[in-house]
Amino acid sequence: MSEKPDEVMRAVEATLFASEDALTVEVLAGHLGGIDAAEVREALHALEEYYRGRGIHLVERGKRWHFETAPDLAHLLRREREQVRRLSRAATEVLAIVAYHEPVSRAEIESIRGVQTSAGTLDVLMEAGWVKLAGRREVPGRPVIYATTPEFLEHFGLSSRRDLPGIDELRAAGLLDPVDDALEAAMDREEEADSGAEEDAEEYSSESQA
Amino acid sequence: MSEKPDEVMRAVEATLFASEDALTVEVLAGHLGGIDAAEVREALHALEEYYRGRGIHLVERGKRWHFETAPDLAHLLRREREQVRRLSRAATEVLAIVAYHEPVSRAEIESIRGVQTSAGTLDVLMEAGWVKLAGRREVPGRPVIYATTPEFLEHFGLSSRRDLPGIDELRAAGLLDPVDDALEAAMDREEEADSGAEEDAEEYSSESQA
Amino acid sequence: MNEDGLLFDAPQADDAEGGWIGPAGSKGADDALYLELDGWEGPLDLLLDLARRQKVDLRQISILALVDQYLGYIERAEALRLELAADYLVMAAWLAYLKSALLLPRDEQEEPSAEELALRLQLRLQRLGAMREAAARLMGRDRIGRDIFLRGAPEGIRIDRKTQWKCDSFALIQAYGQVKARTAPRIYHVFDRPVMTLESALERVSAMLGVTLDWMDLREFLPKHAEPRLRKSALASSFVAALELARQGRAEIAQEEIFGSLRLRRIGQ
Repeated sequence: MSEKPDEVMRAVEATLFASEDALTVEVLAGHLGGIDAAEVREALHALEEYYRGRGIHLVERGKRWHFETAPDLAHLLRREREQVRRLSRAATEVLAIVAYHEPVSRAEIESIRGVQTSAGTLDVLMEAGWVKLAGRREVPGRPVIYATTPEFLEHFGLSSRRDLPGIDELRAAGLLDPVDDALEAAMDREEEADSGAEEDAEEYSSESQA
Repeated sequence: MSEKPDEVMRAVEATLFASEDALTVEVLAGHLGGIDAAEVREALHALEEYYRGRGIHLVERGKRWHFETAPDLAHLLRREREQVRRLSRAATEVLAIVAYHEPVSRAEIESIRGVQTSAGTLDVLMEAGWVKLAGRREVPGRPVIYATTPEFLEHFGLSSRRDLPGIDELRAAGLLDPVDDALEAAMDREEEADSGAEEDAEEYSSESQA
Repeated sequence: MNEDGLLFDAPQADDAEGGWIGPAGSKGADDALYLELDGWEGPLDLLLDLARRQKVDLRQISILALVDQYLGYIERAEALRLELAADYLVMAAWLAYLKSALLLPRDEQEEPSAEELALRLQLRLQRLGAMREAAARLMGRDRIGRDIFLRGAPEGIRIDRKTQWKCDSFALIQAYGQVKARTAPRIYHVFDRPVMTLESALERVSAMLGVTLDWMDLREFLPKHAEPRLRKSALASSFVAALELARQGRAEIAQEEIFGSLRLRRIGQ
């Protein structure tokens, strides 16, 4: 590693940096006008050495040279930002219906819920990894049917779907009592704040009349 | 100049190299997740130093950092096809007035230039991303005011508006003050001196201190 | 803003370049006064150009000389029958006035004084000149994409947002309960209410009318001691019954005033 880069090194460095494509030694030499290819090659190797251990590397691929991010830092280029969001009420309902009735088609889910279900709701559940496509029902129209996944059981701490409380137990626990309007309104508001539930807001207002 | 770059330096280097846009310290710190802004700033200055004298420089323009080729290598890199928009004389003048006087209203621009500014002129500068609307001046009529953008500083290689060529001299000479203020100051001087010659050089240079 | 209304209160030309083109070949005919093919951006621009030719600092230009040069220029342009934009002529007229005022003894001058006007013009020229120079210096800098280059093929950095969905089993079960509760078949109970049907009212009213020939108030037909809700129903039914009897020609109805008591009498046969 030379302490002070010479002019050829500087020129090669800047040219490769500004170039949209990887460049061969010949193209570089041509571009820099009258510089010997051997000199360019020497500069490239010096630079390669110079950048070793830095955040950027100078690399040769198929005789063409270019700069790239150091492989161990590749994760910096594609960062993932996790955000935790509460499932919207509509999605929770759909998930519950899938769990209790699986495999079910979307039409069946809608008929059980009594309201239309937006396509996005099932997408969210599939993205969450809790619901999966489970083939098609062999009836006219061959609708897609949905079922829960092992991840679903795991997330909700169930060893099997049979662990889900039955209707009688739900009733005994008071869970079949209609929610009062105030609570419903409060929950809607909470969901809005949570976002992701825009498409459901209208559903709820129509539900309350249902 | 540290012999071996530390991990923050490497990460900052790689991120700025890969980024399509110039980045602020805050954005960098955010992107690198949990790294202190002060630490990022320190790394930036170390890198800036590190790249000094090389073919690529790390520079700060309007609080945003990016890598660019060294200015002295322009002769090697200058492209045949003109990539830079050619501005009309009117546009360059308006750009200079906005830069040196910002924020400035259109009427103020016109009063300096002595002609109306055609609608296209400011549009061209805004389209280039160099001038932006900067709100309204709270005077009767609430005129829209204009200012330059970080992209303007970036394009012209200015760290900040303080780097505008000759701005300190212009300010010291009162040439950035409105004509009315300068006139008043000059008249005061004249009364004191009680001499009427408009060509009196000393008098006018004394304006600058006023 | 019209701080310089004195100078420019006339309509100004648009700043289209080249709107002011001299004949080719005239360039260089006179060192001080040639017609530029490029033209100027208005009178102030022309004045600045002329002032620059005095080859002195803008702070030291002679306004009188400048005025003469401008007026000479305009005259020359007119001699060549060039279309002059109105604001050039306005400026010429104003400068002619300024010149004559400057030549007057000072105590005969009006306010603002000619010196003040001249100074103002000079200050404006200085400011325009300063900006023109600044623009040139700005444009002459090393510019991105011309002299200085950014990375040609940046990989780009991106932040992918991944959502971690949260829900617990109680919320799940509760949601199912709500679906069931909402969609469960509902049983409606309708309670019997004490009413007097139209048939029974008709029977009752006609029976009671048969007893007397006198006018009777409708209220007298209502069952006494009935509970209020039954009374209401009976009043409504009896009223309709009275209308029906009147229609059949078996009774007549009278009412003295709006909302007054309704009286009923049998029509004798």
